[in-house]
Order: sequence, then C-alpha cells, then structure tokens
Amino acid sequence: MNSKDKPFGVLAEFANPADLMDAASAVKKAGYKHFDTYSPFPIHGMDEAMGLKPSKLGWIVLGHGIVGLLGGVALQSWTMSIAYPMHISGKPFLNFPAFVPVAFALVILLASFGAFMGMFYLNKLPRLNNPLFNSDRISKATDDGFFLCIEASDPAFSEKRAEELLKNLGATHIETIPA
Amino acid sequence: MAQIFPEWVDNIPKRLQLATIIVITGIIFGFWYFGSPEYLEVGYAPNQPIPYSHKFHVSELGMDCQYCHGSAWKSAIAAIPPTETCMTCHEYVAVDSEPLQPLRDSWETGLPVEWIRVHDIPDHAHFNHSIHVNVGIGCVTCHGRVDRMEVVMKSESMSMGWCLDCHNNPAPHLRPVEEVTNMAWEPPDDHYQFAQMVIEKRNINAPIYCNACHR
Amino acid sequence: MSQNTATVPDDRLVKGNHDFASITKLITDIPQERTPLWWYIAFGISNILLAVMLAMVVWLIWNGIGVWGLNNPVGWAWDITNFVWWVGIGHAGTLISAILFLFRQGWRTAINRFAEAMTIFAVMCAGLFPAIHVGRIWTIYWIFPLPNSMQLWPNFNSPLLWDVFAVFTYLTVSTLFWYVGLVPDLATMRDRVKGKISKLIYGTFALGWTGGNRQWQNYEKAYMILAGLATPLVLSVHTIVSFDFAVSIIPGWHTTIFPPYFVAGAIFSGFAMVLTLMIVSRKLYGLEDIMTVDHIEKMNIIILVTGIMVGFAYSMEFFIAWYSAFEYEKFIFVNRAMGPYAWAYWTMITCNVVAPQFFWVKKFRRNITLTFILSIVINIGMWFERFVIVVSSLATDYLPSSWGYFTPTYVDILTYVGTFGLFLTFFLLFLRFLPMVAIAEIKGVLPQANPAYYRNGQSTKTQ
Amino acid sequence: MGKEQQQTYWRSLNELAQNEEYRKFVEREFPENATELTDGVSRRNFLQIMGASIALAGLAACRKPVQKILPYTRQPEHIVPGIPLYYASAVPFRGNLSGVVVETHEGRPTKIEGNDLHPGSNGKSNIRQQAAILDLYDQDRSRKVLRNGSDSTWEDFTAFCREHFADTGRRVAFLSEAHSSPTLERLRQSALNRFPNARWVTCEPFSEESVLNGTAMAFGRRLRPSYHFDKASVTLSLDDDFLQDSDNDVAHIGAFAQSRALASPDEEPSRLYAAESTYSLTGSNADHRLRIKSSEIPLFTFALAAHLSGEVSGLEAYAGYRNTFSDHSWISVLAEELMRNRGSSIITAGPEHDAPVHATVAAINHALGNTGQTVEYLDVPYTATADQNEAFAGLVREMGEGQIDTLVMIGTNPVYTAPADLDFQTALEQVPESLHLSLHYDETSRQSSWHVNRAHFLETWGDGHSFTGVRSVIQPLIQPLFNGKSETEFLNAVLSGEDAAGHQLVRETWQELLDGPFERGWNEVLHDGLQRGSRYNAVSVSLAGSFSAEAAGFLEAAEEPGGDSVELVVRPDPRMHDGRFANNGWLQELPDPMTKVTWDNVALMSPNTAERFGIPPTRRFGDPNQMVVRLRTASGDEAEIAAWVLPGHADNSITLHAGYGRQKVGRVADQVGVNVFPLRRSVSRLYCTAADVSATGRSYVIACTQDHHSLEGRPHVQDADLDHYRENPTFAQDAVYVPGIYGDREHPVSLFDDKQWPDHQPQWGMAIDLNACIGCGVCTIACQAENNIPVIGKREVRRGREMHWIRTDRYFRGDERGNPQVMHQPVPCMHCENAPCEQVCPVAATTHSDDGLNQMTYNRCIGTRYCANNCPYKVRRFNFFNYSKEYLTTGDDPEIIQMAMNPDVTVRFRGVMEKCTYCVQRISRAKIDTKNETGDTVKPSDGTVKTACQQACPANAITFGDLTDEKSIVSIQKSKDRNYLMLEELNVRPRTSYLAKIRNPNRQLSEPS
Repeated sequence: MNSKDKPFGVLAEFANPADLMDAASAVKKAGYKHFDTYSPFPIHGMDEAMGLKPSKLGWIVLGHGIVGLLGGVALQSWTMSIAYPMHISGKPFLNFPAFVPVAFALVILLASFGAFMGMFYLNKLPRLNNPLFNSDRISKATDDGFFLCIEASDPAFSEKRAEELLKNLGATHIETIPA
Repeated sequence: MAQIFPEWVDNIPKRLQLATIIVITGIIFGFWYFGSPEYLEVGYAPNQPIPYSHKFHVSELGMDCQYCHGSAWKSAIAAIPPTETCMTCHEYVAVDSEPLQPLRDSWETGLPVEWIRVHDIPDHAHFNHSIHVNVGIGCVTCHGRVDRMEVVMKSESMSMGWCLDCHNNPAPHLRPVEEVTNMAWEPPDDHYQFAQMVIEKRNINAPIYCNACHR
Repeated sequence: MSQNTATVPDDRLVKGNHDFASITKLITDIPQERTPLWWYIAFGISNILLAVMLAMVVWLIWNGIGVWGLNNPVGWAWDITNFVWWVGIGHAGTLISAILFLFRQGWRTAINRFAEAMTIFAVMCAGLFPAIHVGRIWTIYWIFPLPNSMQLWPNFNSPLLWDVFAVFTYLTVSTLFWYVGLVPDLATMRDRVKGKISKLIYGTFALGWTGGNRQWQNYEKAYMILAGLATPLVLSVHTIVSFDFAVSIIPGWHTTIFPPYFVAGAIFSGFAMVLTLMIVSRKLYGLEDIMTVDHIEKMNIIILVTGIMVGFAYSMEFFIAWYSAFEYEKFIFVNRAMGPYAWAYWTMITCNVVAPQFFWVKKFRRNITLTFILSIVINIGMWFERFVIVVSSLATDYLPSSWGYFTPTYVDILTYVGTFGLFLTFFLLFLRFLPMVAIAEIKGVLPQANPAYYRNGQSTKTQ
Repeated sequence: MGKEQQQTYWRSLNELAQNEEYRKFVEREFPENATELTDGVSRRNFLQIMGASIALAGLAACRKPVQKILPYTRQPEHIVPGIPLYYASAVPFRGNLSGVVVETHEGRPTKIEGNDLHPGSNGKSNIRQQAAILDLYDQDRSRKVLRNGSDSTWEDFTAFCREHFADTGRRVAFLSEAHSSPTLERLRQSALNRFPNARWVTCEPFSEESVLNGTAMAFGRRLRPSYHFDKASVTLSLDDDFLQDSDNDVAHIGAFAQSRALASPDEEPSRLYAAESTYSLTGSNADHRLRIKSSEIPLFTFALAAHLSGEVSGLEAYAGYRNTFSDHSWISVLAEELMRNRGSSIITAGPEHDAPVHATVAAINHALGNTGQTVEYLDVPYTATADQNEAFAGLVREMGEGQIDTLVMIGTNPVYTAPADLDFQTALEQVPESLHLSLHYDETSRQSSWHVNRAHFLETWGDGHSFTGVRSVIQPLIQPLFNGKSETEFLNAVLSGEDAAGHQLVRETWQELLDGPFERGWNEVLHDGLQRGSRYNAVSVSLAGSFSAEAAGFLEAAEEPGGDSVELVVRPDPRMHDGRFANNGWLQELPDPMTKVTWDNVALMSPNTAERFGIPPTRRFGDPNQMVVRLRTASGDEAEIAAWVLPGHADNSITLHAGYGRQKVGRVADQVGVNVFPLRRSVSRLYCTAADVSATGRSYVIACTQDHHSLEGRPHVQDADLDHYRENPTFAQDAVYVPGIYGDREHPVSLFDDKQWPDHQPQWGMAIDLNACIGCGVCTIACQAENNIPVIGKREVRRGREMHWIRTDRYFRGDERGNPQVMHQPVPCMHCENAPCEQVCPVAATTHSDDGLNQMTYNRCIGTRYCANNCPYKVRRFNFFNYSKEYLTTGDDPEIIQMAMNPDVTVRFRGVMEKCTYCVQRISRAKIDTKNETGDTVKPSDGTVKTACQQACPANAITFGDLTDEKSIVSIQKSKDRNYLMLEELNVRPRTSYLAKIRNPNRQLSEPS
C-alpha cells in the first residue's frame, strides 16, 4: 500500500436505505461529483438521488447483437452458396428459412457476451485490490451496512468539510479511508 | 476489513487479456501452418531400393513419361513399370553396376522390386489418371519437375482442397494434349483464349460433387 | 430494485422475522459450517454413478454404436430421448430467472439461483448424448464451421446443426446469467468467510465487487438485458430441439404442433425437477422460511397449467392425424395407443396428464409429500413422452417391410442412469460451496429494503 | 439349438492381417500377379479399407507410414493395372453348366456375370453363380491331402494309386456327383474298361432320376424334358418350383418373365397354375394356387389325366379312374383351359416326385400336343441308363456286405446326404479303401481313408454341357489357391497314377469335339465360352406300349393319404441346396425368398397346422423366439427344429429345407440350422407321411429380416387383375392421392422455386418391373459381390442390422389362414430428387451429384443416423460395428477373402452410413471411358452402364439408364402406363420407379382357396 498523504476519501455509514438516499441527494446538492453509495442490494431511486446518467450498456449489447446477426448470415450464405455449393434435397443454395435458427442463436450469444463483458467493463471490474477495502467496516456493505463515500479525487473535496457534511446528514459512523 | 489482494494484482487482468490474444493467435497459426498438408506432405522424398534418377533418364536421355508410365493414358493407375521394362535396356547397359543389383535379382527371382510409394492419396479417394491426361493436364501440374529430380519428391500437397482449387477453375492448368508430358512447357500469352477453346470443345466441367472421387 | 424494476406487491415473500443480517447469516453459514455426513454419502453415490457413465461411454466409443440396442428402422432411441429429456429439465432455471424476472415475480428470488444451477448441470447431461451418439466421435468437430484443407463446411440446412448452435448458446448464456447473479453474493461470501484460502478464492470470483451504486446501476441493466435475451432463447431452444423431429418426414415426427408442445413439456418437467430438488434441500438446510409453501404452491400451479397444455397437445396430435387424412399419420398415432409401444404411451398419459390433476385442489398443492411424489412421477412421464415420440414413430413408419422393434441393452440403461451421477455430482458441489439462494435479491424483496418503509413509520411493514 | 448360437463368421478379431505365411504364399502362387498385393499396408490400401485402421492412424501420427508399391516383374499380356479383364468360363451345378463371364482385377476374380452368348444364361445369373466367387475365397476349404486323417501329399496319393490299382481285378466302385463333362466321361469309360469288376454310380441327393424314370415309363427312354415357358400360354406346376429348384432356373425365369411381359393392356400374358404343399417361389408367382399336400399331388395328377382322357387320345390308360380329386373344381377348369391351349401349354411336376407322376405328366403333355412345341425331350448321353437312386441303394447294400474293396468318391458327401434308412456310414466302414475328393474336409472325408482337396472350378480346367447341351470349357482364372485338384485330375491319377494337368486332359478330349483347325476352334470356344451350335438332340417320342400296363399298376397302388395325418416334405434349400453351399456367408445371410429367414432352416407349416400343435399362428412383433418342434417319422427318425408359420402352406404338411446342421465344415456352416436328411427315405424321397409332431416347449432365436409381413393395405406394391388393368391402365399412378398436386404432378406446391432436374446430362434413373420380378433375390447377392458388402452374422441380422443395399420385400395379402397372395418388391435406394436424407445431415455427407445420384460420402459421414431415420424407404444401412474389418481381417489368412473385394469400391469403416449408389463406380468408369473415346461427352450410350442388380436379374425386371435420352430403355419403361412412384405423395421424387404387377386369373376359378 503506497503512502500518499492524500486519503482515498471519507466513508460514512448510515442506519438504513432511506437515510442513505437522503444523504446521497444532499451530497449531490453540496456539489460533489466523485462519490458513491454502498449497499447490500440495489436501492430504488438511488440513481436519481445521486443524479447518475442512464447506463450505456444497452448500446454495447446492440452492437454485439448486430455483429452476431451479420456474422451468422454471412457465414451461412458464403459457405452454402460460394465456398462449396452442394445440391441438398433439391433446395436452393441460399436457403434463408433454414439459416434463421443459427443466425438467431448467434445474435443471442454475442449479445449476451456483450452484456456480460460490457457490464464488467463499465464497472471497471475485476478490481481485486480497492482502497475502499482499507476500511474495516465496508465489508458490512455486502451484509446489512449502508455507506456513502466522498472520494478525495473530487475537485471540491476537503476532508474537514466532507466529514462535517456527512455528520450533519446523520451518519452513524464516519472514517477517513487512507489511499 | 483488510485488503485480501496486494495492489499489483489489479494489473493482472489487462496482462491476461494480452496473453490470451497472443496464445490464441499462436495456436491458430500453428494449426494453420504446421497442420497443413503443404507442410506435412510436400517434400517427402524417401530413398528408393534402386537410386533411379529421373533427372538422368528424362533430361539426359530424353525418355518420355509414357515409356514407363504408359498406363496413365488408359487406366486410373499410372503404374510403376515392370522389371521387364528396365531390363529392355539394362540387359545391355550398366549390366554390372552395383546399384542395379536389386533389379537383376528381381529379374532372376521373379520377385518384384519393392519401390516406396511417394504420391499416395487416401484410400477413399479414387483418382483417375486417364481422364486428366487425355484432356490436357500435364504430368508436371501434379508431380512437379520430375525431370529435375535425382530422387522423386512429392511437390504438391494433394489435399482435397488442392484438388478443388483446380476443379473449381481448371482453365489455367490446361495445355495441348501433345504437351502433357513436356515438363518445361510454358503457357503462351494467349493461353486464356486457348483454355476457353478447349473447355468449349471438350466440354470440360470438372466435377466437384462427392461421387466424382469418393465411391 | 431500481427505478425500472418494481416488484409486484406481495407481502411476506420471506416467512419468519428476518432482517438483512439474519438472511445473510442463514445462507452464508451453509458453506461455512462443517460438511454434513449425508452430503458425503450422497456425493459418494453420485460419483459411483458418474464412474459407471464414463465406463459406458468408453465402452461405446471403443466398440461402436452397436452396443446400444439400435437397429435399422430405429436409428435413435435412448440417446436422443435422454438428450431431449435433460434439455427439457434444463428449461426451468432460465425460465424462472428470466421470464419470471421480466414479469416481476418477486417470489422467484427464493429459487432462481438454485434452478439456474440445475439448468446448467442438466444441459451438460443433455449435451453429452448428441456428442456420443455419433458413429465416429473422433470426427465430431466437423459439425463446427472450421476452415479446413478439405474446404468443406457443415450443412446449415440440418436441424441437428441448429441444435448444436442452440444448445451451445443456451449453455453459455445460462452460465453467464448465473454467474452475473452470483457476483454480489460471492462478494458477501468473500466478506464473511474466515479462511485465507477461501477468502482468496471467493474474492477472486467476486472480482472486487464493492456494492457501490454506480456498479449496481450497470449490474441491474446487464441483468435486465440478459433476462431479455434469455427469454426468447429459452423458448427457441426447445423449439429447435423439436425441429429435429418436426422438420423430418417421418409420421409422428413431422408435426407442426411440436414447438409449443415441446416448450410446454420442457417447463412442465423442469418445474417438476426443481421441486424435487428444492423439497429435499430446503428440508436439509432448514430454508423453509425462504423456500416457502407458497413457492411450492405457485410452482404446482404452473405444473398444472403446463400439464394441461401437454395433455391438450396429445389430444391435438390425434385430432390432426385424423384431420390430415394422411393414412400413415393416422396409423402411427393409433399404433402408439394400441401398438407394440402402448405400454409406454399409457405410462406417459398417466404420469403427464392424469397425475397433475391433483393440483386442482389447494390442499394437495400445499402438501409437500404429495408434491414431491408427483414431481418425480411427472419426470418419469416426460421421459416416456420423448421415448414414445422418438422410438414408436421410427419403429413403424411407411414401409411395413422395414418395421422393427427396439429393445435397449444394458449399455443404454446404464448410460442413462449414469448421467444422474454427473448431474448430482455437480449439484452437490454447488450446494456445498455456493450460496444456493440469491442473497442480494432476497434482501431486495424484504419490506425494509424499500426506503418508503422508513418514511411513514411501521405502516408498510404489515398492511 | 435351444439357446441362440452367435454365428461367428470371424472367430476372433485378433487374427489380424499381416501374417508372413501369406506373403510367401502369394509370391509362390502367383508371382505374376503381384501388383500392390504382397505387402500388408499397401494391400489394405489397395483394398480400399477406409481410413486405414486405427492402429495405422496412430502410426501415422508420429511418422509417415512407409507404403510399398510392388510392380510386376514380367507383366502378362493384356493386363493394364487398374483395368479389369473379363474371361468367359462356366459354372457347374448338379452336372449342368451355365456360361458366365468372370471379371478379374490384376489376376483376382472378383465378380461373376452371365455370358450374353450362352443360351442357358443370356447374360443373366442366379444366386449360386453370383456367390461362387465367395466359395473360391473360402478360407475353410481343405488345403491338403489327408491319409486316414493325417497329413499326406498329392505325391503319396498318386503313389498309392499306382500301387493299389495295379490289381485291376479289384472290386472298385466309383461314386460320382452328376456330371456332363466329356473329359470325365472319357475317363469314366477307360476306368470301366480297366477294372472289369468296377461299377459307376451317380449320387445326387436331389436329382432328376425320377423324371428320367418317368419319361422311361412313358416313352421307353430316359429323356430329359426341357420346357419353353416363353412359348406357353398356360402352365400348370404340380409341386414344381421350376423358377428356383431347377438346373435351368436362369433360362426358366427369363422365359417365364417373357411370357408374362406386358407392353400395353391389349397384350395377352401367360397364365400359371400351381398346385403345391409349401408356398414356393413359383407358387408366389402363380395366378391361381391350390394348396394340397405333396402326398396328394399324384392323386391330383392322375385325376387330371383321367378327366382329360375323355377329351384327348393318348390317355386311355387313365380312363375311368377316380379319386377324391376327380370332382375338384380345379380339375374341370384346368382340363378346359388345357384343351383350349393344346400345343401351347406346359405341365410340370416336382423333380422329387415319384416316376408315375412324371410319367403321367409326360403322357398329358404328349397327349395335348405340347411335345415339340413347349416341351422338348432331350437325349442326354451323360445320364445313366438305370435308376441311379436304386443303384446307389444297391451299392450301399454291397458295401455293407463287404463286397466292395475300394470306393472312389468324386465330390458328393453321402455320409451327410444319404437317406437315413440306407445307413451309408456303417456301410462305408466295411470298405477297406475309400478315396474322397472334396472342397472341404467334410463329413464323408472324415470317414474316408483318403481325402484329396478339390480345386474350385475357377481354379482348374474342366468342361461340360448346359442343361440343354451347350458345350463349354471351364477355364480357370487363377492358380489353385490351395493346390487343389479337379475331378478329372483326380480320376486320372486314380487310373494312371500319374499327375496330369487338367488343361492337357481337357484339350485331349476336345481334339475329338472340335472340327477344323484345333487351336482356332479352341481359342474360339475359350473366347465365346461355348462351342457354337452344340446342344443335345431333341428326340421325337411316342407312348410306350408297356405304358398302359404300368399305369394300371401305379393307379392301383395310389392310395389316399389320411386327411389329418401329417406329412414331412424335405426339399433342397433355395440357398444351401443340399448343403454344398453351407459355408458361403453371402448365401447364409441372403433372406429366404418366402420366409425372409437367414442363417437357419425352419419347419414350415400353415397357421392351422401350427395351432393344431400348440404353436401360436402369428408371431409377436419384434420377438425373435420361435417354438421348437420335435418331428418323428413313422420309422422313428427324429429331428428337433424351430417351427415357422408360413401363410398359404398346405395344412397337415410340414416343409423342411435340407442343407443345414453341418458339422466341422467351416466357420460359416458349422452349427447353422438342423440337418433334416435323417428324416429322408430312400424310396419316395420327397415326403414321408404319418409323421408325429410335438412341441418341445423350448424356443429358439431366428434371425428374420422382415418382422411384419402385411402391407396394411398400403399402396406401395401396385398390382391388379388383367381385366382391371384393361379398364384402367393407369390404375397404379392413380392409386395415391397426392395432396396439393393432384392432377398436376409436374408442378408440386413448394416453398422454393421448383428445381428442374435434369439440368445436366446424363441423369440416371431406374425402373423395376414388378410384373417381371419373381423375388429370387439374386439382385441382393450381385450387389453384395459388386459393392464389398460385408457378412455380419446371425446375431447382428437378428438385431435388424442387415447390410444389404437392395432387399426384396415380401408381403402377404388376403386370408392368412387360407391362401394369401404374395407380392415381391425389390427395394434399392430411390435416389430421390428431393432426398429427405440430405437436408438433415449436419456435415453434408449425403448430397446430390450433378447427374442426379443421391451420393453417400462415407469418409465425410460422422454417423448421426439422422439420414436413415428420415428415409421413408429405410434403405440406408449403418455400420453399427466395424463389420468390414471383422469380415476382412479375421480367420487364418484374411488376405484370401480380401482378394474378393472390388478395388473400385471403398470399404466402409465402423460408424458410417452406406446405401445403394446405383453402382456409381460403374457409372464413373463408363463416363470416363466415353470421354476418353469421344473426347467431348460424358454421356455413355444407352446400355453401357448396367448396375450389378440389373445385370444379374434373370427376369430383366430392372432397367437403368439416362433419363435425358427419351429413347433409352429406362425412359421407355418409365413412360409405360403401369409406371408408378412409391410414396409419391411425399414429393421426394424418387428416381427409382416401379411398374405395377398384372395378374391373369381365370374368371371361372373363384378366389383360390
């Protein structure tokens, strides 16, 4: 662990989802950008509270899907009619009705890969070592803890003011996470 | 809680991606190159029981392919000549040459000379020499410049794909029937027209359906 | 769940007064406590069965397909029957996770992890059969479109090839879907297990999940999309499996009703299998609060519905056979009911059409023992359905001269029995080492997960 | 019996190819024939065993396997490696030859076809001739001379002969199989001259003796009746299976088919009546069939003669005679029919029936003026003057009394075949020296003091005459594989003690037979395969004066068999005959034409009779178990054999096929079926009455290739009575309603634009005329020989895995308890234009060729069996095990059977599908030859491509050719109104079509009962 004097951020724990949500909107109002809330399950309306833009994942998936479709059709048409055309049951070489199932399967397959990898890409995972884990309490975030962390990387960040704000928002516990 | 993983672990994923890409391309290339009939087949040149030199007999003495392998014009098989054929000359020529001993033995005992097969296609592929030779596919097209070989060497992969390349587009490989055995023949500039003419006249449509070769 | 997924209001999905912590404990304790004795016994048995299966497969490959009971008219029998049966079972998982998710069925959360795992292992068993049923397994890679020196490609007109793509896609997507769902719970495990090694392992697979909302946002999106993709897929897979028969020309196979009929059948058998496994494990692991009788009843209703669909399909087949005025079609169906395979046909009818009728009665729907028995009966019935379709159609087709009767050999039987070894081995490992219930999702459907719960006092807690 | 014995054609799989002895042996036997033959790897290569073997593949993985080529040292004339040569020869059977042409590849005979020039075969052949190739390559043939069972040599044998026969006073008996060989005859004479006390007896278990006795009775001379069915408009068969159990069957079938041929509705086909006990192949082709016990046949015959005696002169002997059949509805109808067709009718009787029957038949034929028209009486110099069956009985008696001190047996296997009451075996023990020449070390060889291994007819020189007397030379195609000796060489050694070559013996004989310059004549005979113009003289006959007296005698003696006493009828097996073919895997595996049973003989009985003895009258579908019955003759001889219900069999009559249950003969023959010769008597050989039948309660597994024998009213086989056909000539095409395309066959509804075959020339197609096909099954064997189809053994056949590419389906229709009709339908691959098998193959292993063949590419097949499932005709065959490898690499020296393989056809590996290819190897050869000759076209002229089945078919039922040429025979056949497509409604558009069968019943005769 490197010793930068600048901490990673200030972590505050809240009693329940409701308080966390209020805190989140307040922190947003206070002009912070680089902050995040941590909870054992996704909380309704937290995105609005934090003012997050909708996820871009959909587009990634769409892209993959299209590739799958074109790839599937191209593969079948080329192999069956150009690469080695064969007379099969008196059917035409380009027998599109028969190409549907495989093309469909490929669309789904690629799209799923898109969704899967896209999600981790957008979430910057895998990231096994995370300064956040320097906190001992944070592990409750996967159990029954509700946290909010204002990160030092935020231009408006100052340890004092952040702690101040969070205390006022009714945090049950506040700590500074070393980077 | 304390960190489970040291910081450097976070660099692994990127490196991993890179590694996988390299490995996979490596494997594909490996198969494509080392697994290819071109790599495995071409260049096979076993030593024969008698060091028969095509170079000498064809280039120096100017013997024609048909003299020994005449059955290629009538039959599916371009047969290896019987000892008899060799003896027509070698009863008088090089009668006591050491390398020719196996030949003379065969002639006396009646046991065949055990030549080693160089050009071998799978048992389920039925290639017919006559049909190819009689429409003007040169010996050299498949067997290479035998006239320059001290030891016969396999010069083409003879894979199914290799056959199909020609069957899909025979024109470039056609030549006048009388030039079939000419190892040095070069297609003239108007070869394209010539080929079209032959294809027209001989109504050549090289089959690519399975039964053409597999029965 | 976040803005775009509000669950259908359903009070007390989880029985008992559980809070977040107790739920976490309830589930994450299972992998941590000492391995119970029964697990070792069960695992031992499964391994023996697995060994038997492997032995049979080796024997088959060494000697040739002849070791099965197949003959000239009947080129497929137990192999494809088992394949379709296992694939069918494999449908429940994705169906529960995906379709019920899209329909906002909150109650799915208790069983989806569980069902998905079953799906994956069932599809693995299924995939085995098309692979080993070919005469020359060493050339099986020819069915994949790989460039080769023969310049040959697979035949995309073949339903069998569609099958390969469909099943492969299904297996992959189900696995991805399952893993995505697992990540937050693996993080939970990571944060709770004691041992260094376990921490490393769970930690690695949790991929450093923090539970940050910025992650949850993309995560939810991904889950949505995967559900959206899996839904048409799960319907298409058995449709394509049914094409193996529907696209053919053999009376009894060449039937347009097959796709919906097969899908219904698949859900039918899938739910039955989930019930079988669930009823056992909820008892063994004391999860009655999470997998409640309500769940069982809901599933029984689905079984009843799909059972009726299947029954309808059976009768429809007969009607169409008669209506088609196609003598061979007519014959084959009459022959199923009266002919040499009548015994199989009537087993099927009893198990699939008669048995589920019990579930009209609420008392029966909520009776664990009865449900358990029927769930097994139904799976037997569904195996016979596939057997009847595959074998009886082939045995007596167009030319009476070439009719032939199929009798299985011991290899047929042991191979099938052996696949249970494969299935159970994986399933037991899953129960032992992974959270068998989606912890995060369960928490998500608790009343106290909803911020509104705290706004107006305790009012929402019990309404 | 009891439990099913697995029929091991191959003892163990480990006896694999590369054995050193064979290497030496080949080089010793035929060094001139060495191309690619003498080293393991390349021979297998040359034999085209697909994908080599796994072992070889493993080897290839590490290093390229070295493959040898072994050229000729001195290349024989004419031989161009890769081009087959054809030689004319002849196949002997029961002393009669049929001319054949033998195909050889680099000196290996691989296929036998009929000889076009030979009147006995007209280019056609039967199952025995087709299967003869396999006998040549039978590993189990005896390979050495044995003295009292221990190894000896040919030299020792000749030495023994010199010494032993020096005393010409010896009481030598020669026991020979029937023959028509001038050379053997020459030697016979010199033998009889040399040994004054010698006697020569002909021994054939199933012979024409009683026929000859019959003609002797009628005309005073032993004459051979020869029938011309093509000239007959009415034929009556009295228990005579002349289409199958005859020395002239090929000619008979051809003539019969010709007489039934129908180009258009207004032609008049012949009519066949059959009265018989078993349901014979001939009976199945009859327009009217009367099922009566064989023991009633004489009565029926006499009754007919009696009835006719009133209407024609010459039958006075029968006037006033009456018996139970005198008032039978058939008698009057037949009489009328025969009177209407005087001079153009034929009456035949089963050769095994007693002389009186044949005498009566001859008398009737003569009285009806058929003599010289439809019936000829041939004077055969090679038949003895006395009844050889009696002579044989006499000989055995003398042997028993020790009056014979040397018995020379030329062929024959009397220990196995002799009637039980003679007890040949004990008689033989009284003979000090017995010399036996035979192909196998068989039952008789074991009892003889000398066994000499016989050469196959394809290995040695010989000669003889056809049934009608066409003289041919049997020319060898290969040196004797096991140093065997021909009958002439053997007999010559016995006489002279010298080792003369058959070639020289035969030439000596022919010096007399050929006029003009010998060498030219000789070469001509060898080239043509026959001596032109040679035939037996047909003699004009007249009723013998003694006849009426004799007739009175046997009419007196003719007694009525008790109605419900059971008779046992022993007939030669359609495939094994008297057992001499028992070690031939092709014949063992060929389904019996009527029962479709393979690898066994069974007790055939009617459903009623079965029920009477507590045997279920119908078989349970898919159950191979059959009840075993115990049969006991009046004289107490017993046999236990599986019962088989054959609808249409006469009640209270049980038919048994001889030729099974042989011991220690060879891998194939041993333990197959039951030996029924012990049930046979030396007098009235055909049947014994008052037999005792009882069920044993045991069951036995029978391998039958057709589980279900009813058509279920389906229109696959189209047939109609002549009248119906005349009213509606296109009845066959109209039989099926084709959904959506009714009335517009050319443009069926389709998702795709209709692909219009042919878009390339030629386009191959086949037509099978069910009106000609008699169901003999020669097509199956011909196909098996041509296409390297393995023999798979009883167990696999029982499991329904038979490999035949063309099968003959046999259906019963009508009252199974009464007299059902039988339909035969050969089914090869239909080569559908919209082939259902093609679209389902995931790897495109079966596709369509440009010339319209449905190709099966073995080496692409991964073996999903989906194509077979989706084939509506179920013609695809799957290699469930590595049949070819087992078939070709087991036994003491597998290379021998490997030599029978056709090098132009890939041998299929385990796990791949196979099926009829329309003999694509022949097609390709023809196309390539045509192109090489003409230089531009690949369209062979019509008739140059013959499929194996077509070439063999004696009835000319199969036609094959180019559909784009509307003048081709096949196009003409397909244009006929009887032409129809099986399962047309599926719109798979089979290239193989059928021509409907037309029956020609007599209106006066109500449905036969």
